[in-house]
Amino acid sequence: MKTENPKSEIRNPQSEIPEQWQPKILAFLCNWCSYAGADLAGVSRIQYPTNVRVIRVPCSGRINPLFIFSALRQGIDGVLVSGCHPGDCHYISGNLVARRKFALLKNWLEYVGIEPERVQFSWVSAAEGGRFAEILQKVVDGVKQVGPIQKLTKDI
Amino acid sequence: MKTENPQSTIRNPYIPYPVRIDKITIENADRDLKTLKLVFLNKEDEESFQYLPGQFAELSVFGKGESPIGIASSPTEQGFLLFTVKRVGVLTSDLHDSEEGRIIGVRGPLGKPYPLDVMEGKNVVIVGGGFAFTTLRSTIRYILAPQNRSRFEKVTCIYGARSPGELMYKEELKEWEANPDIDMHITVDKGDESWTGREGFVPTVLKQVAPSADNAIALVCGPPIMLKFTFPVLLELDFAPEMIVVSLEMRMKCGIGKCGRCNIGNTYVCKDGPVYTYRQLQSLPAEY
Amino acid sequence: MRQKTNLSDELKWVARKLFEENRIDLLIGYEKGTLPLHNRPCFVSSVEGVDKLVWDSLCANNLATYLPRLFTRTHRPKGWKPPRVAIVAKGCDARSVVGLIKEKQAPRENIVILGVPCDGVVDLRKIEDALDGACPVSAKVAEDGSIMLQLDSGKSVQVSREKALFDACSDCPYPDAPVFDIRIGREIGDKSARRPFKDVEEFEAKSPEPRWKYFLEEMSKCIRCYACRQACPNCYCPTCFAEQTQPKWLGVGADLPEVMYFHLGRIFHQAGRCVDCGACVRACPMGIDLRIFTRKMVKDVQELFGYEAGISLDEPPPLCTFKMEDDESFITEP
Amino acid sequence: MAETITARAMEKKKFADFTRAIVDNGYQLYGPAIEGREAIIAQIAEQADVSFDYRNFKMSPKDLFLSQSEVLCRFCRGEIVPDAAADDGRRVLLGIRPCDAKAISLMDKVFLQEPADSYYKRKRDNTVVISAVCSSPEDTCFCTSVGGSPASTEGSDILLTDLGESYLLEPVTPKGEDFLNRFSSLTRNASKNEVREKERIVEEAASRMQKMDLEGIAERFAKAFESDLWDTPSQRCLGCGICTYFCPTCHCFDVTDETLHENGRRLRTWDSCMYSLFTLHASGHNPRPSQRERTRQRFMHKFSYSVDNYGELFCVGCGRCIKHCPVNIDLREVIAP
Repeated sequence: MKTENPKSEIRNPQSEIPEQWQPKILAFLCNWCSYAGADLAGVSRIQYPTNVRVIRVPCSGRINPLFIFSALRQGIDGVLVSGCHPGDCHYISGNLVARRKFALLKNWLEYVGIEPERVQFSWVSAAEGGRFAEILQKVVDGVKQVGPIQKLTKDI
Repeated sequence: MKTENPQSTIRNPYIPYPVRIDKITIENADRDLKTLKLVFLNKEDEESFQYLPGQFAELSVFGKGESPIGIASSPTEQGFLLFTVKRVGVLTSDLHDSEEGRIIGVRGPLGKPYPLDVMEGKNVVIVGGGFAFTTLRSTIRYILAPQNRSRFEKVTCIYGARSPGELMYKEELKEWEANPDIDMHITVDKGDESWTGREGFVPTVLKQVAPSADNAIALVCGPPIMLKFTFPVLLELDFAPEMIVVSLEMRMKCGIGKCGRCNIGNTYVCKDGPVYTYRQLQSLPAEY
Repeated sequence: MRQKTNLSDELKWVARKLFEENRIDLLIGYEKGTLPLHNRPCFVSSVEGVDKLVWDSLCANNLATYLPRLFTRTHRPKGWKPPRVAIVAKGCDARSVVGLIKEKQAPRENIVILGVPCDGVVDLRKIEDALDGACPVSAKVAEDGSIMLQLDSGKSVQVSREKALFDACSDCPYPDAPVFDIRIGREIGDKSARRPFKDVEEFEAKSPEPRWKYFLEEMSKCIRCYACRQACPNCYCPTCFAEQTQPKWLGVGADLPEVMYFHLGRIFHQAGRCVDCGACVRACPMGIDLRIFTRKMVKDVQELFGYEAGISLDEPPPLCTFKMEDDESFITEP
Repeated sequence: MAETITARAMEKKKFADFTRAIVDNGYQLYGPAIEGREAIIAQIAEQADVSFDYRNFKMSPKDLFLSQSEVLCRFCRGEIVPDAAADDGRRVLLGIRPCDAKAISLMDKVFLQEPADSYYKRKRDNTVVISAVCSSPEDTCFCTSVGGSPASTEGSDILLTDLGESYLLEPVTPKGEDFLNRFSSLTRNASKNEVREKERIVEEAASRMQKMDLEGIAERFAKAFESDLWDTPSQRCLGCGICTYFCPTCHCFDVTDETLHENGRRLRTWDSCMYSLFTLHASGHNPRPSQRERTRQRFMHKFSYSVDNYGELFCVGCGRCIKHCPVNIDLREVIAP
């Protein structure tokens, strides 16, 4: 029994996506490949959506699933985690160990009913500026389709 | 910043007074002790904040929480409050990172002060160790104030820290050493090349100084290990257990005896303490 | 095949022997509880305490949860030596013990696993349902596994084994301890072929919204007493992420986003550890259906990495290792 | 007897009108709702079929006075801002058992003691408590051993008894009397037979509970502080918060700040002395380092410290901690002489 109805703290599902709405995307990029890939996209003047906020991490193996839960709870509409291609990890196997964790996490969030578009994983090398832009565009498009995050989000 | 419910006649005891950090002083060589000088934003708050040496207050930063800290200033020092804060947790780290001019909150005064009425007309022996010296500073200031000095007899103070750099209130210590009104014995566990003063642990120095227990009361404040070794020395010097007064620390939240976490036996450190006599402690479980 | 009547005696005999030969300092087992349907954990430290030991299908708790705290070195007096501990272990409990040993929470050489054959423990809630408000004063497990209850009204009721059995037990693939030092009674036999995840598959087949709705409903029952975590043998973190302050991952309130965050995190943290013993569900005072969620982890770990928790002491935990050919069909490609 | 004069009675068929009148008078009505096999307290609208045919509520009503999560104040960018949602409104709490009502009177001793807790006081002042005499105690109940009774009036404003055809309504406090007077058209004077029937019900219920002699338990526990009395229960204890969360008198709380972007709030939440972090100092020192000290604290607080500080046992014998403990730590075994 709770006197404060807990459900009132969950935003009402909006059937329509507001017209002016732009999603907030958080990208965790590994220092050695994906961050450099994003950098290359910028240097090469490849256009990619401006919705993204980048957090540079030493390795995709550094990603704690709690980072992702925290982001969603604070109102981030979509999360992209990107690391080196399998086999190319600066720390030899960081991304390979992380890959197992990501596979489970992806399934787990989808299982409880979070839209799969919200949390995505990719491999981008330092040479793939174009690929980074394309993936990011895909993430933004996907998140735009599912609309602003409502599940897990906390209002205080 | 008034949040009182207009209908309610009682003051909400959970809402702090707003204060401004007027000055920040780094106290030690490790730079993890800072003294905050706080000034009330509202005159009426300052007037209702009437305290005595030994009491504490909850320092409050919205977004970080609250922490109980002993009041280092004396009520004889008008217009401000002093708190010496060690960097340990979330809130204290935030306070350490503060800049002068920042607005924070103070809730209190809380707890019971040192037994000034009992101390009156007596010799006062002050034994302090480390950064627990804060409320003892308040007491010394209070006693040395011209309007109060005649109420107390001889004042002896033994204060120790790990190293010379860890001694707090250095300017005042110098002042007091020169002051005939107080007999200062400053010691460090281990000196450095520039240190010419005493070396040795507080209990040892206490034994050497051997203040008389005749018509005397001892105030003790320090880390648990110091307390453990100081009590036997005081008892040996013939201090009666009820004439040994100690100030304790506990994890606290509400500060007003409701949240239920700071109890030692049937007493709450926040409202029945933090000042206890050794006699009281003997009858309480050693859960502190 | 069933030999319940003498299993307790055999257990007592073995326990007595272990103490007499000075092979253990402590035995964790079960004793009769104060409530009719609840046998409870007990700690026996000498031969004198052996007689209170019991073993039957009313012994539901997973005793492995007590192991890590016996071996933490904080707050120990000088000269403290880790105790030698015997633990009564059903199949699931033994698997938890294996997990704890692998994760260095309990030293193998200090543990004597007493494997007991288990063909399921009773579910208190199911029996309460069957009684529909009537108050039992005593309970007994009959030869055939059914539960005989004496009611306060003087009547007696029999609840069949099938109706009384805990859900996790009816599809349990490991009724015997896969790793043990001493076996009590006779082996029930290999049921490892029985691994249905029908409930999880049905849940997966639903569309996202009903899945979310169910998750939400279950989570809104939570009062954050942390009984699930405390009862779970694999939740041994000295400071749970839910209580860390630097960084502070989540708030301590009972509002839904916090509750969901806690359970999402805790259950995910059990990936590769969870043995589906159901301790969390049994401990939950609010009757939250946690297993539908915890079992997803069990299933995925099994399907993706071919790993089952607590079966062998040698296999590395699945999230500490990798294979080049691990599935990456989930990776977003341009 | 004076009681027979003030006691009122109400025909059962009028009870629906009574609840409707309560709601119409601007009260929020909290009363029993059945969820599965369990009775819970829920806000009820103007509905007729309120029945008191349950043993006890699954959780105690303490949440209505000391919410599990309660906002103490809100702030924005580090500065306090007035909170709009401060007023709870007037409430009627209907159908709690006398044990839980007594628990409220115990919580009063903590929260109304100076300095009064303004949040608790407001909720307490705004609530009329109508408790319902307990006629079917559970096998875990032991209120008569801790100074209670199935018809204890402490903490209640009005005591209600289900007499089969009618309800007996006995005002306990002036607040309860005022409240009943407002609805006097729905009640009549109770007959002597009705009062006698109530006494019979109470005696019958009390006789079904085992009674322990707890005389001098405070001193007994104080002496047993270092004894091995705590070893057995604490070895088994998992360190979860069930006993404290379900206890109607456990009131320990935590205060934490939460922020999201520029907004924040200071939150008071239930806490539990059974948690290892409860007394952990920032320095890493913990005065109660193991479950043994924590278990002992809970028992000492309820049966010894509370007697010293408030002259009362802080246990009302509702038995919830016994019923819900996952490892069957039975409080009765620990406190038994």
